[in-house]
Formats: sequence, C-alpha cells, structure tokens
Amino acid sequence: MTAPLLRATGLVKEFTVRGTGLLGRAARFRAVDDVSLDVHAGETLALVGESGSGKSTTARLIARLIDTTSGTIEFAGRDVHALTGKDLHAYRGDVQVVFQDPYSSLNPKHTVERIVTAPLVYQKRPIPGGARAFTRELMERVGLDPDHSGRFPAQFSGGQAQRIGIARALAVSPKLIIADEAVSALDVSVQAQVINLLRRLQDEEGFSYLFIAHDLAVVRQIAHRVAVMNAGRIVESGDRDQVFGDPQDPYTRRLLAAVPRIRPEWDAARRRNERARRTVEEAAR
Amino acid sequence: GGAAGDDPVSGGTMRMLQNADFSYLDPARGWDGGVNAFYRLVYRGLTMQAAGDAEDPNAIVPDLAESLGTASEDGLTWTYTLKDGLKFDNGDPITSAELEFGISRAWDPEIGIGSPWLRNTIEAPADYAGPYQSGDHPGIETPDEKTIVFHLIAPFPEFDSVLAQPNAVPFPVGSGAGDEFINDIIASGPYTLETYTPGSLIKLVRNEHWDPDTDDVRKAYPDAWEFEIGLDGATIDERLMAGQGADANAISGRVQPATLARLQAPDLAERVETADAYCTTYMGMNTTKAPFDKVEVRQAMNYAIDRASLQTASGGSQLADPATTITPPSVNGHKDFDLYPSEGNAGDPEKALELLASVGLQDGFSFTLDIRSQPTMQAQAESIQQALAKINVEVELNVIDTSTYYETIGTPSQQSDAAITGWCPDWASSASTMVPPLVDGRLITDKGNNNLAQIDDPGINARIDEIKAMTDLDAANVEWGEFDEEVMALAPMAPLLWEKGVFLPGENVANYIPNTSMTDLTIIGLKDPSAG
Amino acid sequence: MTFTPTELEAEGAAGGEPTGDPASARPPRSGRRLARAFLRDRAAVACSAYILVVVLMALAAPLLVELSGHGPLEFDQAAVDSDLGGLPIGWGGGIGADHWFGVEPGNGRDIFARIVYGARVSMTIALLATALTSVLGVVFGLVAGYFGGRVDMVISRVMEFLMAFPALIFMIAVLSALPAENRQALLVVVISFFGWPYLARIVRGQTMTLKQREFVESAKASGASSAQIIFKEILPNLSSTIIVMTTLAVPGYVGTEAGLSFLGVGVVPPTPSWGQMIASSVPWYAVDPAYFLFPGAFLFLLVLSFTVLGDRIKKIAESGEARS
Amino acid sequence: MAVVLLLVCLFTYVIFFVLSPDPAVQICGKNCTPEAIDRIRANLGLDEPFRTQFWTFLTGLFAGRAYGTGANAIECAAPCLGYSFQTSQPVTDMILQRLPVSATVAVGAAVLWLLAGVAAGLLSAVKEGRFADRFIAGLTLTGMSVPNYVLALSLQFLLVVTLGWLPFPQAVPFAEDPGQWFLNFLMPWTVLSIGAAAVYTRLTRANVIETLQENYVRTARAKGLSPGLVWRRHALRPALTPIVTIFGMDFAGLLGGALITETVFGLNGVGKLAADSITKNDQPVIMGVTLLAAFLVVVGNMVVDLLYTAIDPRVRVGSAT
Amino acid sequence: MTDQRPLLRVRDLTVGFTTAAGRVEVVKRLGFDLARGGALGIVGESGSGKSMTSLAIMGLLPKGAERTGSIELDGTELTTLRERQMQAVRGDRIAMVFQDPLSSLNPYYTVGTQIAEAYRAHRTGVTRRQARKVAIEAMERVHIKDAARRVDHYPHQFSGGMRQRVMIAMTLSMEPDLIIADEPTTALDVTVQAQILDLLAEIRRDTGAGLILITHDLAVVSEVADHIVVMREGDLVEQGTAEQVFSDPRADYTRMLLDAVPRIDDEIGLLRTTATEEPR
Ligand SMILES: Nc1ncnc2c1ncn2[C@@H]1O[C@H](COP(=O)(O)OP(=O)(O)OP(=O)(O)O)[C@@H](O)[C@H]1O
Ligand SMILES: Nc1ncnc2c1ncn2[C@@H]1O[C@H](COP(=O)(O)OP(=O)(O)OP(=O)(O)O)[C@@H](O)[C@H]1O
Ligand SMILES: [Mg+2]
Ligand SMILES: [Mg+2]
Repeated sequence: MTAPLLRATGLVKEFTVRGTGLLGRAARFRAVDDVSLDVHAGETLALVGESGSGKSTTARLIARLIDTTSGTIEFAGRDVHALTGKDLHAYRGDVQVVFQDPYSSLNPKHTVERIVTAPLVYQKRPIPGGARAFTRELMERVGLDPDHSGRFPAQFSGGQAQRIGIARALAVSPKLIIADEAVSALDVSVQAQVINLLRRLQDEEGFSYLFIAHDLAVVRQIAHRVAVMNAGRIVESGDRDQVFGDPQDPYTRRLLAAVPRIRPEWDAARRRNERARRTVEEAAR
Repeated sequence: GGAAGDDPVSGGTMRMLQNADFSYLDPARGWDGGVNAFYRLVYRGLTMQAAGDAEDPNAIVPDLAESLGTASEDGLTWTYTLKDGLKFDNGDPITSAELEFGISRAWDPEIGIGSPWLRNTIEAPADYAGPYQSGDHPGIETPDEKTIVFHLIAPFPEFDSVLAQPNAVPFPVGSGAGDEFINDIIASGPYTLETYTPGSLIKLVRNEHWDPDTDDVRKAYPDAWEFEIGLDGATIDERLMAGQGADANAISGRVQPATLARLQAPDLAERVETADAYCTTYMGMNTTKAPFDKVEVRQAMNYAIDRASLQTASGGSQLADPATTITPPSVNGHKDFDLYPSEGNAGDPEKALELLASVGLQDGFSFTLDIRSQPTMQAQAESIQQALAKINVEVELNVIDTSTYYETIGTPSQQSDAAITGWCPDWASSASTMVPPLVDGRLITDKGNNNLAQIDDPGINARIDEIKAMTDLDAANVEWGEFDEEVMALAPMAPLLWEKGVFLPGENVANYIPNTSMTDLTIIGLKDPSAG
Repeated sequence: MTFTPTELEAEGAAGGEPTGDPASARPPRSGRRLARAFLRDRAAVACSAYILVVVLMALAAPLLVELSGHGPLEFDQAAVDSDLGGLPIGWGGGIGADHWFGVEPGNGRDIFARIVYGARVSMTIALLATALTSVLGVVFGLVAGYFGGRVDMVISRVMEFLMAFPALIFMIAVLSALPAENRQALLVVVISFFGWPYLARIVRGQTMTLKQREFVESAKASGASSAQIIFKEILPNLSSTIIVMTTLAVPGYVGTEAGLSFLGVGVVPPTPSWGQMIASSVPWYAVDPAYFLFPGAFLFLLVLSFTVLGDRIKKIAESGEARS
Repeated sequence: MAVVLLLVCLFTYVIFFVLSPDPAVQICGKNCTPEAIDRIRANLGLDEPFRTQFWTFLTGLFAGRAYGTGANAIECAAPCLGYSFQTSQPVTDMILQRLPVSATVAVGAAVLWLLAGVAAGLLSAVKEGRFADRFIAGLTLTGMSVPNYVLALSLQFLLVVTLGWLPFPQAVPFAEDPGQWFLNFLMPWTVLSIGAAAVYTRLTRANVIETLQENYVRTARAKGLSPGLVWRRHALRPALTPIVTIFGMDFAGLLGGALITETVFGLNGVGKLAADSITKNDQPVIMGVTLLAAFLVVVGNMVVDLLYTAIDPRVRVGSAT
Repeated sequence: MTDQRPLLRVRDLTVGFTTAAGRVEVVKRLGFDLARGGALGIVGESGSGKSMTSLAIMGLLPKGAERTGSIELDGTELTTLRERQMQAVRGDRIAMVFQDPLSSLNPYYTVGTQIAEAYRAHRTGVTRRQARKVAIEAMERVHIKDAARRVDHYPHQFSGGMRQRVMIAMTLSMEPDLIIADEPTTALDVTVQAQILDLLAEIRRDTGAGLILITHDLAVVSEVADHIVVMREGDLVEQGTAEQVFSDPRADYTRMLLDAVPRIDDEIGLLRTTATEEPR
C-alpha cells in the first residue's frame, strides 16, 4: 500500500468551556480524543457519528482552522503543523472544505465569480485565463449555467448553492476535499444530484474526500472506507462493506439499527413493477 | 425715596428670590455686592455705610462705635469707643476683644480671603497668620472692654471706610476655625440664621439679643427673611410680575432685559424701581502690546466704539448708559466729561480713522479681545467687533470661562491685547478705590493684576499719592474727578457702559431702595405683614 | 438631547441576526428596486427634500444672505427698540420685507441670515461626527467581534466604560475647560469619542454571528488573512446595518451639537448655531416668541427628518437587502 | 463592574487634574500672593505627585479624609467625593441635598414613560398596520426627534405663558401643597418622558410582534389556550423582559441628573448642580456628579443583571444537558 | 371500529397568500381521509406545503393566509367554526407536535407548567396539584426518567430528544383524537429519532389516536404510516396505502423521489434523479 495522502495520528482537541452560574469554573472539554485516520489518494473516507461526536472538530483540525492540543497531521509526507507562509498557502490550496449550509458558506454580498475566485486571490495566485473565463469553466464543471456567474448566492436554490461551494473548492485544484455534512441540508433529490456530482468529480479528477455525515445511508453510497465516531473517539473503522455488513462495535450496531429503512420487499416489488412498466412502454413504442 | 407711598410696618416675612447662592456666610471670606447686603442683616461693624434712604447713602457712619474714629496726629493710630449693650445672638456681650478677634481673622491665609483692606492698612508682622495660628493681633490694641486702637502701616485718611468693610466684624474669641462658619454663623446684627440649605434656601429670624437702641441705621421691620436661591432669572421675573401669594412680599435683583417690555403695563410700571450704576464696564487695552502702546490708537478705539449699540446690546436705555468717564456718576468724586464725543454716542469712525492714519494704521490691524463666556458680555464684544470693523480693525474674540476669567486677565503673561471687564469702587464715598487701582503702575503684579492696561506712568503714580494723602475727603474727591480726566486723556481704557438696574419689588414691599452696588436690606419692610 | 434613543433601539432591530432563510430565497432587491421603493415612500421623500433644502441652504449661505441683504453678524440698531430692552420693532419679532424671519433682540441681527449660517455649523458638525463615529465604531466593533478573547475584552470594557460615563456632563465640562479655538473640530472629536461604542456594540454583535458563518471559515481555509476576512468578507455584510445606524445617528448628533451650543459650550460666538440661537432666545420667548420658534422649528424638523429617514431606510433595508 | 468604576474614577480624575484650575487659587480668593498659594497647596496636598493624590482621593471615597491640617482642617466624611472650595461644601453633601429633587424627577418621568411607552407599544402591536399603529408610529418619531429643551420651552410657552394652564414652576415641597407640587413637576416629567416613551413604545411594539411569531406562542395556541391567556402568559412576559433591562439603565442614568431639563425648569437637582458647577468651573463637584452618575449606571447595570437572572430561567439555571 | 366515518376528512383544501407579487397558492385543492386510529404520512420536499396543510387543519395559519375547502373532524366541519369553538378543538381533539422542540417550548416556564397548562385548558375545576400529577404521569409515559423531579425543570435543561418527548407528553396529557406531528424528528440524531418514532407508534397503539406524520424523509414515513400522501409544490401528487405507494408508485415524481433515496441496504450505484441539472 502506498503512503496515505493524509495521515492524522493521535489527534486531541480540548476546549476550555466556561462554567455556568456564578461559581462555575472553567473546565476543559475533550471534543476530539485520540483520533487517528488515513486518507489515501483518490479515496473517500467517511466520518460518521451522532451530533456532537467531534466530526466537525476533526475536520477543522485537519484543515488547520484550529490548532490541535496534541497529535500530528501529515499531508503528502509533510507535517502540517510545521507549515508557515508559502507552504501553508500551498497546503490551503491542497485541502479545501465544503460546508454543510450552502447559504451560510457563501458570502451573500459577493457574486459567484468573486466567491469562486476568492481562494486564488487569498493565496495571491494568478487566475488562469482571467476571472470571467475561469468562473465559467468552473461552473460548467459543477453543472451550473455559466451565464449565472454574476449572480448572488441568494439567487440560487440550495442544491445549486452547494455546487457553487464545490466549485470554489475546485478553484485551487485541491488534492483533498473535506466535505463537512455537505449534503445533509438538502432535499433527497437534490442530495442525490450532489452526491453524483461528487462521485463524478472524483472519478474524473482523482480527489480524495474526507466525507463527514451523520446519515449512514448517504455514507454508504459514497464512502470507500468508514470511520465511526462517538464522544470524540473513533470506535470503529474499516472498509465500507465490512463496517456496514459486519459492524464490530456495539455503538456502530446501534447506529445502523436506528436507520429508518423502506421495507426491502416493497423496494423489490417496485423494481419489478418498474421493469414491467418499462417493457410495456417499450412495447407500446 | 420710598416705594409706593405706604410705609413699612413691623412683622411678616420678607422674601428674596435670587439666582446664585451667597458666596460665603463668613464675612472674612465673602466680599461682593450681593453678600455684603446680606451681611448687613446679620453682622455689625464699628462703622458702616449710611442707610439706603439717607441723604448721602455713600457716607460712612458709626455702627458699633459711638462715633467715627479719631486719628492721631501722624494719622497712624485710630481709636474707637464701643456703644453699650452690644450682644451676640447667643447673648454674650460684644467687647473690644471680640472685635479684635473678628478683625484678626482677615489675616488667616485660608479664611481671610475677603476684603483685603484691613490687611492693607493695619500694621501686622509679615508672618502674622490670623488668630488661630498666630494668636493676638499685634497691630490692634484693646486697652479696655470698650476701646479699640488700630495701628496703621501708613496714614490712611479713609480708615473709617476700611472698618465698614464686611470683614471688620466681631466674633466670640476662638470661634470660626476651619469650616465652622460655612454653614452656620454667630450673628451680631438684627437677624440670625435659622436654616441654611446651600444652593436653595436661607431663613433668617430675629436675633432676640439685638437692641434697636444701639443701632441708628437698621430698621429691621420684618420678623423673618427667606432667601430662595437657585432660580432662573426669567423665572424670578415671571414670579415677581405675577406676584401670587408670598411673592407679593418678594424682592430680587435686576430684571432681565427681555422683561422690560412687559413692565410697560401700568400696574407693573408703578411698582418698578430703578437704580444708578456704581460700576463701569470698560475695555482695557494692554499698553505693552502693539499697537495699543500708541496713545493715538487707544484714543481711536475710544472714538470708534459705538456706545449706542453697546447700550442696546446690554439691555437698552433702561439698563445701561453710555460711559465716558471711569468713575460712574453715583460714586462721590465723579466729574462729568467726554473726551471722545460722537453723535448720539454712536461712535465717530472718521475721527478714529484720522487718528489711526496719524500713526500709519489707516489700513487697520487686528487684535484679540478677552471676554467672559456670559451672554451680555458676548453681546458687548460682538458690538465692538461690528463697530471696529468700520475702521478696518478686526477683533478676534477669546471667550474665557467665567470662573477662570479674572484669573486669566489678571495674569499679565496670559492676558491678550484687550479685555472687557467691569470695575466697582470698594466704597462709594470716594473715587479713591475707583480709578487708582486701574492705573497705578506700582500695583502691576504677576497674578491678580487689576491694571489691565499695565500702564506705569510716573505722572499718574505721583498724582495718586498726592490725592491719597489729602485728609480733607471732599477736596480729595474733587481731585479724583480731575484725575479721572487726566487718565482718560491717555486712554488706557475705553469706558463702555454704566449698567443700571431696573427692579420689580412685590406689591407689599415698602421702603425698597434698590442699589446696584449694595441694596440696603435693613430698611425694607412690608406694608401689610399679614398678607402673603 | 441626553437621550440617544435611536441607537438603543436600532440595536433591537438592526442588531438581530441576519436572517438567512434559504427556503424563501428570492433574488435580493437590486439597487434600482430599492430606490424605487424609497421613492414610493412619501414620508421618506419629504424628509429627504427637507434635508436637501437645509444642505443647499448651508452651501449657498453667502448667496442667500446676499439676496436677503443682511449678513449674520450685522447689527441693525434701527430694528430694535433700545427703550424696551432691545425688543425687535414690529410684528413677530420684526418680520418683514427687510428681515424675513425678524431680528435678534438687543442687536437687530437678521435671523434668516443666522439660520442659514447656523445650518452650516449644524450640518458640518453632525456629518463629520457621524463619519468619525462610524469609522471608529465599525473598526473597533469588527476587531472586537472578530478576534474575540482578550482583544474583545479590552474593547468591550472600554465601550462599557464610555457608555456608563455620563457623557453629557463630561462633554460640557471638557468643552468648557478647553480653549475655544477650533471649537467645531473639538465638538466633533468629543461627540465621536462618546458616540462610537453604540455602533461598535452592534457591529461587534453582528460580527460575532457573521464570524460563525461558514463563509468565514471557508475564507480562512483558503488562506485569507484576518484583515482580508474582516474587510472583504465581513464588512460588506454589515453595509445595511451601517447605513441604518449612521442615518439614525445623524439626528442624534444634530441634537447634541445644538444641545451643547444651547448649554453654552458649543460653537463660539458670534458664529451662529441653531442651538446657540435657541439658548439666547430663552429669556425672550415670552415677549418675542418668533426668536425661539424659527431656530426651534428648523432644528426640530431637521432632527425629525433624519429620524424618519433612518427609520424608513431601516424598514426598506430589512424588507429587502438586509436579508440573507 | 468594579473595573469600569475604577476606570471612570481614574479617567475623570486625570482629565480634571489636567484641566482643573488650581483649587489653591480659588481658595486664595481675589487678593492672593504666590506664597499664600504655595502654602494652601501644601496644606491640601496639591504639591504631591499625581499618584499620591489619586490614592488619597480613592481612600477618601471609602474612609473619608481631611482637607488641610490643624485648626483649619476641614473634615470630609466618607464617601468623600471631594470638597468644593467655591461653595465650601463637601461634594457629597451638595449632591445628597439635590438628590431628592432628581429622584422625584426621575421616578415621575420613569413611571410616566414606562406606562405610556408600554401601553402605546402594546396598542400599536395589537393594531399592527392599522391606523392606530401608524398614528402612534408618527407620534413616536416626533417624540424621539424633538430636542428636550425645545420641547421644554415650547411647553412652557404654551401652557404657562400663553394659556396659563399651569403655574410658573416653583419649588414647593410635597408635604406643603401636594397639588402645587404635582403641577410643578408635571412639565419636567412630561418633557423627560416623551423621548423615552417613544423609544419604549417602539421597543414594546417590536418585541411583542416578534414574540407573537415565536413558535412557543403557536404551541400555546395549539394547546387551545384562550387568546387572553396566550397573550398574558406567553407573549407579554418574554416581550417585556428586555424592556426591564433597558429601563434599569435609563432610570439609573436619569437619577444622575437630567441636566438640560433641570436647568430649563430651574429644578435644583443633581443635573442643575452639574450645570451650575460647570459654569462656575467647580471641578470637584463636576467630578463628583460624574462619578455618581457613572456609579448609578454601573449599579443599574448590576441590578438589571440580577433582575434578569430572576426573570429569565435560561440565565438563572445553568444548562443541565 | 364500527364507525365507517373517517376521523378526518379533508377536501379541496387550498391555502393561499396574498403577497406583493400577487396571490400564491401553497396548498392546492388537497384532499385525503384519515381513518380512526390510522396513521397518515405526508411527504414532500421542502416548501411543498406540508406544514401549511397541518396548520390549516389546526386553524393556526400565519397572518395573511386564507384557507378554503373543507376539513371535517369526526363529522364536524372545522373551517366554519368560530375562533372560540376552534379553541376547544385545539389541544382537546387535535394536538400537535412541532419540529423544533426548543423554540416550541416557552423558555420562561417549567415543562411541568406547560404540560399542566394544556391539560387545564380544557378541563374546568382541575387543581394545580392534579394537573401537576397529570404532567408527571405524561412525562413518565414518554419514558422521561425521574419525572417527578424533571417536571420542575425548564426546557433548556433538557436535551433535544427529551424536549421532543416533553412535547409529546404535552399532547398525551390532552388525550386528543388526532395527533399531528410536523417533522418531529428532523432535528434529532438517528438513534433518538428511532426512539421517538417508536414512542409515537406506542402511543397510537395505546390510545387509539389518529396520527398525521409530516416529514420529508420517505424512509421515516414508510416505517410509521399506513397511508401516504405525497405533495409537491402544494399539489397532491399521489396518495394511497403505504404498500401501494412504495411498491407501485403511480406518479413519476414519487418514483423519482424513491430513486433518489440512498439505501442503507440496497445496491450502490448512481442515485437516479430525473435530471442531471436540477430544475430552476
Ligand atoms: N469552539 C468550541 N468551544 C467549545 N466546545 C466546542 C467548540 N467547538 C465544538 N465544541 C464541542 O465539541 C463537541 C464536538 O463538536 P463537533 O462540532 O465536532 O461535533 P459534530 O460531530 O460535528 O456534531 P454535528 O453533527 O452536530 O455537527 C461538541 O460537544 C461541541 O459542543
Ligand atoms: N407567510 C408566508 N407568506 C407567503 N408564503 C409563505 C408564507 N409562509 C410559507 N409560505 C410558502 O408556503 C410554501 C409552503 O410552505 P410549508 O412551510 O408548508 O412547506 P413545508 O412543506 O413544510 O416545507 P419544509 O419541509 O421546509 O418545512 C413555501 O413555498 C413557503 O415559501
Ligand atoms: Mg458538525
Ligand atoms: Mg415544514
């Protein structure tokens, strides 16, 4: 096996939380507790767990948006914490984040063009082919109308807005995209489109994803490997089929059991009926 | 004089409505027209200014003393004898010891901040610091209970006037240290303090131990006095005009210019009293600064100033007269002259320009005028600004806060080119305290300077000494008038206005003879004490 | 004048969280549509018109005075009656063809000329103070809100302190003790010194919520510096708040300047200012009400216009652009 | 809180220390010699370095202090806010004497504006969008815009001079003539409360309208509660709670003196004291009033915090989850 | 169940708003029946009018909304009832569980008070103490441990799932005939969601109350409802029994929705969507 693109070892993040009430003392709260994970090139690692389990915190540690309490992060063999100046900018170009709420993650006062070119501007890199053309190209890649590059985020629907967020991540040609609940806020049909888009982009361009979600059904559709988090720790990780098919940890089992599902026999019947209908239609044609 | 004819009757409560509180209840500390009038109600001295309704209200008459003082041959020793039956409000007798003690308080560095005349005239060692720190006053002798002898630094023919100053009053020996007399007093006059709420109320009631037989001046008709303090000027006028209830028994200071128009109504007009000015408002010109070092320029200013407009700006003809001399007409020793006349007192710009041209300043110049941040003075300054603009002189106003104004202009190093201020005599029986302090070159000091012109003319200085030495006070007054004119020829200042007063006593008030210097409150009474 | 209610209240409305409701995301109103909404609002138009008149009046003061024939400092002895304490001669404080708004008692200065020149003072001081306050308030608010922690603590303490401070008393005390030169600049500085925390507090609050928004994280993840995040990402989102707050601040400052002048620590005489005119009219209002009514009405209408305008702009901004 | 107060003290002291005319000169009076000034300075400790003086001032606040030494020493009992050499009074006494008037003014105005503001706000909220609402909106904008001295003068001109409905203001103690007392304070109360009432109206209206859109109000209605109950229990309490906060601070601010109103109406309150002291440049008094006012605001803030804790359970009980 | 009349009968329900841009209908001529003790699931994407439908039934539409059509509860026409009478229906006959349990509970009162308040609203002569007892019982029924103590806690002292239980306890205490739950689990984690869904099922079993479950999650309705209504932009797209809708959907839109649902236990492949570009 080749060396992973990203390797996090023994990550710990503690927050100081202010106590409540008059006499409340400041306490330390361990949001991420000894988390280790690898993401290989071209692979999707899904991080699942319930609310508050520390998924987002892990993501922000890896994106170096916050500092670790302890533990190391290596990216392409380099210690991320040692990076400064130019190297840090390069890292920021290699790792991009797509957030949960498409509206919150896009500056409402900026046009699409300004949004998607911002990462390059912040990294003081030239915009290949000029902002206009560059934006059009990106919008086409994520399946948006290139003529809309002068619009504001509020003028797009949720799914479209999420595509803009993805386009922004693509602008700097990253190696790793951290998708923090990138599809959780979307309606099923839109969610399906975005998942398809992410998969397509991975096939075409070979990104790695760190895919964070709480919806196990979604995770199963997109992940190669899965890590399950609970209370700041990774309780189980492994290949998708292994985790879903033969969960080892009781927490994982509980999580899987709780997922609501459409009865398989109904699904089977539906597929049968569908096939039948299609044959009828074809015959009619 | 006398009010609407009816005579005052004993009894009742007299009210006084006023804006500002009295400066100090302690006469060693306070020294201004308003509080001096108040002191007269509660304190007595060896001598005093005559009653307000006397033939010469400026005259000095005996009070606690049997008669005015007798000076020794060399004029250095003055002796007074006390009347019988004098008592404080606590019943203790007033003797020469109490007088010496009370007078010596003027030397205390922290308490004796009132009139400086005692210190300026009575002999005392340089390190004498009042009775609390240095004990008995070495310059005052009390051979017996009824005799008191003062040793002077130099002959001072007007020493009777000095003892009429408010701080020359008796106090029980040992009393009045620290802030003892800040909120309470020990009275020797016809009234004593009942309550004092600083900034809002003073109540006086009769001093039972005051014996009218020992007092030739004070009538003390009302049983009590109430001073309502902290009222807005306009409010006072409104209340006096309305005269509702107890306000019929009220008096107060000058009315506001805006009120004058309303006093035309017949029922009010008949209550109105007027009083002459005792002070002169003038513009002092700093002769140490160009171009006011040239007498022609100073004379030009005197010509150019529009005193008619100044008059209107200060409240109009009822409240101000154009001033042409330093000494106001009501002060003994005034001589009527006008060295810089103009048509209707409206200024003579041509004449002024001529004078300026004679020193090459026909194109004008600019100077800075210090003024107090107070509406009337600002209006006056603006008038001067307008008038001088006609002779190309640009006036920049330097508005100084009221509280620091005198400190600033009295410090030669901080004083600008010119300043507007007023000057009043310390006693009106002669002009000796009117003109000399303003022009005596030997009195120029680093702080607290009154000679704003900073003029130091040997001729003037010599004349001052000459007139001051005269023991015939009437003859001296004639000389002061002449002196005034001599000074004005040099024009170290431009007299601007004599600000008179219009007063509106309540309907029930009798024998009210207002005075812009010090109204004699001791002769006022109510027509009908049961009213109000 | 002690009250600057608009700020208090603006916080309640403008200070709220920017509402982002994706479900009802409609295209934001374009500038032109906002303008149209504004023009349809009769009160807003009337107020703007009055403000415009005052601004023009201030700008064209020398011309207008030329027309009316009297300068603001010019005495007119003939217009007042010296025997009645300087009361203006004639009806309504001397209103007539010669003096359109009558004259000042005591010296006969033309009230029209003084109103016109007073407008200059009022507008200059209010606008400059607003500008300075806005800059201070926005910068400190942004910095405190964005950096949080110790920086926020220091700035917040200072703001708390300035807001707890009896500003009016202090302004008067300082102004009365300071030399009179450059009084207008001083007024601007003193007013702004006590004024900025009100805007800063709101900006700080909004910055703290905006900071939570993911586009800030996103910019950070792309390598934006703090300054870039503050000024390029956050600041544009505060534009409507700032516009609303500043429009609401102007009337406060017009009032403050007039109030300080009313109390005698404002502009230095003989420079006219509305507040100073009102102050000097106080003793006269019973005999010469016109002297009080003219500056009083002009001042009141100006403050009212700015208040209503601010109110309207707030409403329009809330219904349109402020969203998202 | 304590930090803010200390800052206020220091700031005030520094400023007035720098700007203040020498108190020694004031004590010294009209005819003064440099030696006398020096002696007074030494006596009062004015020749000490700034730090020592500030410390003396601070200790004076808690323990009292004496000005001068020996027979002429002037005692200033704790809390000593300083000593006015212009009026020869301890500043604390001067303020305490004026406080009742300011309190009367403040309480009356506060009651008035609170009642008027909340009532008008509620009415406005109930009639949202209708004529009454728009009428009140117009009134509040006007009320917020009229500078209070303009209002004061207009009222006085109209009610007292022209119409003669009210007597000219006169300081009459309540005990002496309650009717006159009431009439006397009516105008100051009105003037002071109008601006604030306008603000409270708008706040109340906005809060009530906002609260009515809260989900829990919908829940209450879904339970089948009567509209009255929904209003009383679920809308008013949350809507009026923020008003308490603001009210506490406004009221505290007002206690420290309504400078302009008291000046215009000639009421001898703390505000007038400040105004007068400013004209007379009586720095110790200005400083004292400034400190008092700041103190009241800070205390007001604290009281409001406590009140808030009592009213809002979210603040009271720490989150248990 | 001898009574053949449905518990709830909705016909031609239309909800419209008059906005600046003109009149918009957000629910269009909706019609469905709910049998006594039945469970109806209303599904649809965001903005399809699900919540408006539930509020229309409750008579709690926001200001500016108009409602036409007929809503019959147990034979009583609700649309013509006066506000006073509707008050008696709310809570007593129909109870509602809202999506966001935190904002739906008043932060100023203890949960006990709020439950008791609901109980007392429809019963005269109930003492505080009795109501409190009912509240504690109701909380016990929704499996809140230590109910006697927790009854005096404030909403913010509970976790999300617990708050939702409190909301349900509140509806329980009112003993309604019909419970409408509008996205009761959307804000919750899957494990908690499972518990709440179980709880709803249990209550339905125990009390025989009818249930309308509104959600955008097809998997959730499939587990709970026996009858399904699919909505899209205010239109009723399809309705039928759960089995019919899930195994043989008639409408293309339903099929598309079902295709788009990622399965936890089905094949993995491109999720089918009707278009590669989503509709503008
Ligand atoms: N800045 C912070 N200060 C204190 N605690 C924090 C901070 N950020 C996160 N936490 C806490 O850390 C824990 C993990 O948070 P995190 O956001 O990583 O969870 P998550 O798994 O992403 O949950 P969700 O699914 O709700 O997004 C939570 O309990 C959260 O309250
Ligand atoms: N006050 C209102 N004025 C105008 N339109 C409104 C109003 N409230 C809601 N709408 C619109 O009504 C439509 C239906 O809203 P509803 O809340 O019923 O949707 P929903 O199906 O519950 O969606 P979600 O799943 O997001 O809760 C939406 O398009 C919404 O924009
Ligand atoms: Mg998260
Ligand atoms: Mg909904």
